[in-house]
Amino acid sequence: MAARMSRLRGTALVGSVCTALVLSACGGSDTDTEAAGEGSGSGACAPEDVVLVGQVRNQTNPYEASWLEGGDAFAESVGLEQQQLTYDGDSQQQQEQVRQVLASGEASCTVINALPNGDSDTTPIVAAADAADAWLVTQWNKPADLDVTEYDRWVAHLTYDGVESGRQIAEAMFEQMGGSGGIIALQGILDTAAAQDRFAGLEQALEENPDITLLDDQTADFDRATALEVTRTLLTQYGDEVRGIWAANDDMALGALQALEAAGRTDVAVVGIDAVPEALEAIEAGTMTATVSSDGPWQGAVGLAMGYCAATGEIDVADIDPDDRAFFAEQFLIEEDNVAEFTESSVDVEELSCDNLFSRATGPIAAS
Amino acid sequence: MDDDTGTSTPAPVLAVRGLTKRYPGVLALDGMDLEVRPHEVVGLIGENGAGKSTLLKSLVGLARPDAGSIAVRGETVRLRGVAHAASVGIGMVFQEQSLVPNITVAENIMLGSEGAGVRGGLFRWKRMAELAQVQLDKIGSAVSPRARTDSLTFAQRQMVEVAKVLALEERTAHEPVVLLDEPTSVLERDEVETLFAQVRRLRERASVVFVSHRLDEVLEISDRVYVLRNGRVVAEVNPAEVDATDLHHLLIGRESTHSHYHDDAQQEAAGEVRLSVRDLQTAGCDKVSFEIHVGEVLGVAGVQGSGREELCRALFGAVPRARGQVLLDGKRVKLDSPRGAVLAGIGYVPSERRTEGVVSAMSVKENLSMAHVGAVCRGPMIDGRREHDLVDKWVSRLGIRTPSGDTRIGTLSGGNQQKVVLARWMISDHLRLLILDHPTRGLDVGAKSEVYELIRELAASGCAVLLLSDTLEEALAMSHRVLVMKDGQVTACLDAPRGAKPDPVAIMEAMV
Amino acid sequence: MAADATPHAPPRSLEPAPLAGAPAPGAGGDGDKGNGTAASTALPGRARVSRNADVVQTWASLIALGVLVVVFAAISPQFRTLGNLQQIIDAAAVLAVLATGITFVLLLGAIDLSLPGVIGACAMTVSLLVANSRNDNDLGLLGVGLTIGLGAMFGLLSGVLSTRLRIPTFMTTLGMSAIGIGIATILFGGSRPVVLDENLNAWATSRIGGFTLMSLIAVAAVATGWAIQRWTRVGRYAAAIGGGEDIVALSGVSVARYKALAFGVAGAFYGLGAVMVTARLGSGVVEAGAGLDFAAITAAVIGGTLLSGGRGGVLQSMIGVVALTVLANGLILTGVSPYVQQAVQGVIVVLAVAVAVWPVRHRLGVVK
Amino acid sequence: MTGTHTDTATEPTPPREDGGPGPRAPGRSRRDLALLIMPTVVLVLLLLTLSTRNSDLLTADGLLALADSAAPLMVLAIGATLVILCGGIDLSIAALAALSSVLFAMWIPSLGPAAAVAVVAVGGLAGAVQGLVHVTAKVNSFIVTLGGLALWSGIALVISGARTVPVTDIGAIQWAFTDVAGIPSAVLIALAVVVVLGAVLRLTPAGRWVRAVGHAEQAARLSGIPVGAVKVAAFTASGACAGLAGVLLVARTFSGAPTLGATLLLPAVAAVVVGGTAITGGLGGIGRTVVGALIVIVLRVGLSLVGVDAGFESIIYGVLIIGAVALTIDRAKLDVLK
Repeated sequence: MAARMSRLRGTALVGSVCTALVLSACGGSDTDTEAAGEGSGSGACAPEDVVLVGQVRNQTNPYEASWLEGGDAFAESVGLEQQQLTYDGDSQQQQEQVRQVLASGEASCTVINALPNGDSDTTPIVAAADAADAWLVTQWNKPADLDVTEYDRWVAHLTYDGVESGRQIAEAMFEQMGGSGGIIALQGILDTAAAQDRFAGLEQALEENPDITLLDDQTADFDRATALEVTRTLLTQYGDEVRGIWAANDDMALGALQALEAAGRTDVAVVGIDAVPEALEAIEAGTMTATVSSDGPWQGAVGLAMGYCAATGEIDVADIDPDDRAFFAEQFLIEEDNVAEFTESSVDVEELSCDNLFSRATGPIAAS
Repeated sequence: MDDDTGTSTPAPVLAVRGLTKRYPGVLALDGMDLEVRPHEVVGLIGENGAGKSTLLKSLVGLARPDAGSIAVRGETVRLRGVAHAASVGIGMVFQEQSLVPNITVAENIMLGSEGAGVRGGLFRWKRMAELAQVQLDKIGSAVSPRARTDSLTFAQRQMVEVAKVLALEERTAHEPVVLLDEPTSVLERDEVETLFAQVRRLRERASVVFVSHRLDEVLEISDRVYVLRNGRVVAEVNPAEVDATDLHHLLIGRESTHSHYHDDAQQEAAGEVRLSVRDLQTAGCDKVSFEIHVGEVLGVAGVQGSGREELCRALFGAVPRARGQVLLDGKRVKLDSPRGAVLAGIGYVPSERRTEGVVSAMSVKENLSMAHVGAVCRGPMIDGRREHDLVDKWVSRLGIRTPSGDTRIGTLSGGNQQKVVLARWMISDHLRLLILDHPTRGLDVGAKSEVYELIRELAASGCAVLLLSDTLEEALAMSHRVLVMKDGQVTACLDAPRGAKPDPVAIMEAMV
Repeated sequence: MAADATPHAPPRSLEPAPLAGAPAPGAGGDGDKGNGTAASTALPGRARVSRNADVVQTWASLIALGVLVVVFAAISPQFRTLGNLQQIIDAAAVLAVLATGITFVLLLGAIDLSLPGVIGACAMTVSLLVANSRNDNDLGLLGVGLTIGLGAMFGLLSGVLSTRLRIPTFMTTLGMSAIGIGIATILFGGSRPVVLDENLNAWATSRIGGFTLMSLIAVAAVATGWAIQRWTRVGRYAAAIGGGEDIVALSGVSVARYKALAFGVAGAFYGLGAVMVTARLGSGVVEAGAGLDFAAITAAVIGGTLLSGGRGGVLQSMIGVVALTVLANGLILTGVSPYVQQAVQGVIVVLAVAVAVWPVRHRLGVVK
Repeated sequence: MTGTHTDTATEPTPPREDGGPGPRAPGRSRRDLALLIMPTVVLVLLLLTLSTRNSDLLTADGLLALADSAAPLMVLAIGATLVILCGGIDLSIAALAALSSVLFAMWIPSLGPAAAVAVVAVGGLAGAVQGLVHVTAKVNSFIVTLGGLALWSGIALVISGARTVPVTDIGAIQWAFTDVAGIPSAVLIALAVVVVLGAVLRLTPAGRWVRAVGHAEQAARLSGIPVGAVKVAAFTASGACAGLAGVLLVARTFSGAPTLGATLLLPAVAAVVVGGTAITGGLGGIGRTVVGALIVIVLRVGLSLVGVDAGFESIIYGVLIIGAVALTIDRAKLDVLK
């Protein structure tokens, strides 16, 4: 019977989504819209009853591993344990895990801090969490038309401004290149918002710097080995014309660095995004020009903290500034002169008190 | 080693005493006793199920007897496998040739016991070739040890197989015992002659056990013959003193030869032309033309490479790019797929029964209704009851020995499998032409006779039959007319009415 | 899956099963028409066909490769450069080593999907054994040797499990891949070990005669693989087992042992491949082997190594490796959109095999 | 069968004339039964074991959620089963499902719910193309469908502009994610596929044609079975199943994406084999695949829920999948294992 209940809630969600989209095809379900409002934006869970769940793709890359570490650190600070879920970059598995976590029916004290695999995966996660009354924080990926403020228990969605990151590193690279020359761009997995936004940032920067030519852009799937192969081929094609390599993440930038090393080139500026330890080392060593930090440990911790504070009633979701429900978090351009500040990255649990959760918000996510 | 080759019964190299082997439901060997003496060829005959295969398997360690003993040169051995059997000097040429096609002749001969051909873990190809050449020389084969095995003819491969078994000699320091399991069953006559010449040479350096369904061959080559029935030796005969008819009696207790082919049942064929073939052209078949009449059995004779197998397959649409005009009851038949042929009323019993005839993993029932499943369907659905009845009817009509229609066909004997394949076509109401490609290959005498009877019945019912036979004798006995092919062309067509069969010699001349 | 022999085929009849649909003995294929002498009429067609098919397939693969090269060379001037030749050979190095290994498995008629796991585990192992950023190990070449040994152990385990438990290699190796990834994940432990061993890094960077050390190592490895295939029991028996497993068993050869050994040899090559990937990427990457399983199999098959076993070999597989590498390289150089590259690659792979098979397709009886 | 597996036909334990019960070994049927229920036993054991660590698994909700999760995988695996029964393999299913998800999301605005039909048809067409290439050009199905994998995902990337395509009209896909009498509709859809295809295979000649082609293609061809058509039909059905799986995927993510479901390929094949269908063709069936799909889902989801570390989770998955296959396949009927 509980299953039936949760199914009904699912239907309710659909109703609300439909309403939000102002679509006529949803006839007959308007009564359900009321039902969605019943949930409360403030929980009354005893702190020890809260279940903390952190979900990322895998533990085999430094960034996401540090995410989970941050989550663990927070959980420890409140005397709980984080349930770690990894879905191996597999959307289906992510959905299945969420379903099973929530299948118990009584999930009103469950907090999920999730990294959806792609934009399209966020919708069902939100739906499932809402149906089970679980507290949810999502990061990075969200379809633009999905509005956090329509939900009581989807505390927040936070991400980094990909356009901004793409532009910042591009400008740092152009500066290093002296404002002119040819560059190549390594794109991420094409159907992700991150890849597209970051590339859009590069394009903005290119418009402002007409002396820079984009020789070629290829996808390297956010993958180091692929980036290596693609870079080598492009280096063959364009040879000395290549003065800069813009990569949509650090892994690809590092792959490009390997290719440059193999080709014996030291005159090429390379930039990436994510601030993974190896990239920081490369910046310290001067082989890489710049990266942008997205603070993994903080993300892992703050998501749980938001859910925890809401579940225990210390904050009321309804009271959160709507601009903070879906926000861009602060990010830092890391270059040789400031890299030392970032090499020792860990989460400061003190920063995560319930009244300080949104201090890193730099503004609402602009509707695209 | 053993000088005593006189007639005073020298000590046997191989002695089998009271060998018993029980498979679930069947007593395959029931206290078998026999012996093999140095330098003799021992013939082994028996119907399917008489225990020949199980005996041979026991002798090379592939079957573990439940009771009894095997003694090699006086010492009792418990054979653990082919390699172990080889180490005591027993080697076998398998009925299904056991050569790996994609490696060289030398490798095949030395497979598993490369000896000096491998040093330090590395193959020494020159040495391998030399060692293999030694074996090939023993039987006077001109095959190159470096040739890839699948580039050889069937007969050449059979020789390589013998050479492989002879390699035992060097390993055991004894003269080996060579078991030949049906070595002639798929050879044409000239190849059989070559093989026999080699067996006679082989006798100089080994003992041979020769197993065959062809009684005349067993009589021709053997020094002594054991007749097996129901897992026992029922007779030991001297080939000089008996003929094939006597052996038939011993084997099954039935009258054979003439009644064997059911000559009396040969009826006159009706006048109308059933199948008319004009200028059929395909790989191996050059502008072949002929006709078959209603109720007629047309035999096709020819040596290997004469194109008769290709002819059969082309008529059934199983060969790509066949051209020519084929009229069945006056209507044009397209030669593009077996499916089309079946729908036109043609049936085909392939020679490779186990890989092409039956789906051995499926049931008797499913195999039987496979080609004409429409006959047991109601609408698009299979009608289980109707199928069950139909299968029951044909199982009893053809005397197929099977526990039930749901039994896996692979567990039946060859003869029973073949009857199911025949029944597959006979259940059709509109079967107009049945092509039989070596339908009795590998069957025992009794099963053969039953197949002949079925062919006669089919012809009597008006179906036209195109028959490719293992032996010329069979073709002559069964057919109304015999088409002779050579190098892809028809060279002769002889009438063979009942009681006035043509002389095989004339046909042989047209064949080669 | 890839078996030509039906599961219930009787002890292999003399004719190779894949060609059983060809005309019965005596039927020459096209090739026999010209030389229809008395001697050749007696030759069983099927046997000759299979030999012809081998040769035809090899030539057809070479021609398909030639066509690719000519087309790309005509379109792209960069493709024609010496630098690009070096780049192609360099890029082919890892795949060449992996394809050499998997050829042994394919010769058996088995399949191996364990590459991603084995390579992941070996990549992590070697990066933790040589001088690295995570621990104090500095085993140098010994570490490389140990890693190759680990790869061999993985392969042996796959082989032993398949033969002892009598389960299809498809599943054993699929499971083994998961196990390898698991081990790699544990070894990864949250931070990526950067390779500091200069000698290993030199594999990717130092050049001899214009070619990287790595491509020379790959050539040596392929030559070794070819020698193993030609002169050792493992190699010869692998081919023989693929040609007729039951026959080999009847000859007293321990099929299970040589199957396991063939898997072991393959595993050793994967181990070496993992070392090369690591040298190229400069650090231990868990996902270093992602997608390489299908790439290696495709390369082998394009070259004419049939999945049914017994045919092809290390050198034939190399044709496929070069073809695949040329394709990837040429598509980038000729400016094919990254979106379309994947689709084009798929079509060309099928076309290449279809072209190779086309002349003999009528004589291929059963293709699975 | 129970004896040496080399004696296939000549003189293996033939029934005698006075045969009585014949050669059916006494233990045979019991063994067959064991093989039949083994996948289910494995499934139950896995569930019981995992539920000791996470009791939510064995509740009605937990089980329904499992079944719901398994639905797309199950539909994919059922299609793959048909091709595998024919002796081939279809590696394109997951990519085709992804392409279908994109098409479905794109077509909903113009076609409404009928887009599902169109998408299934396109999936079937794509499968048929692969089947035709395989049959006419005689290219190994592994290669054809590997090429298909690249081609379909490439097309999906191009037509979607490499973006996620949101479904704007949720009402048009509601049928695929509501529930009927407490049972998720996706589960019912999967069951309907099982029932329909199962009936076709069991009640019409199609089933034995497929098995005959898988067991002994040459013998099947020479009995007049339209082998080419059977294979093309199997690929078509597999493609259509992939199309339907794409629809189900859209229904749970409310959008289509060119990589959606792309990771389901190996789990789907694993589901087929773990269920006990022989990868060499001929043996097995759809019912087995249903159980196989549930086993795979339990392994994939269940393991991550009982709180095992990611590394060990992967290792345990590997070990269990090998173990499950070792328990469920029927070795006696496979002469040569590849």
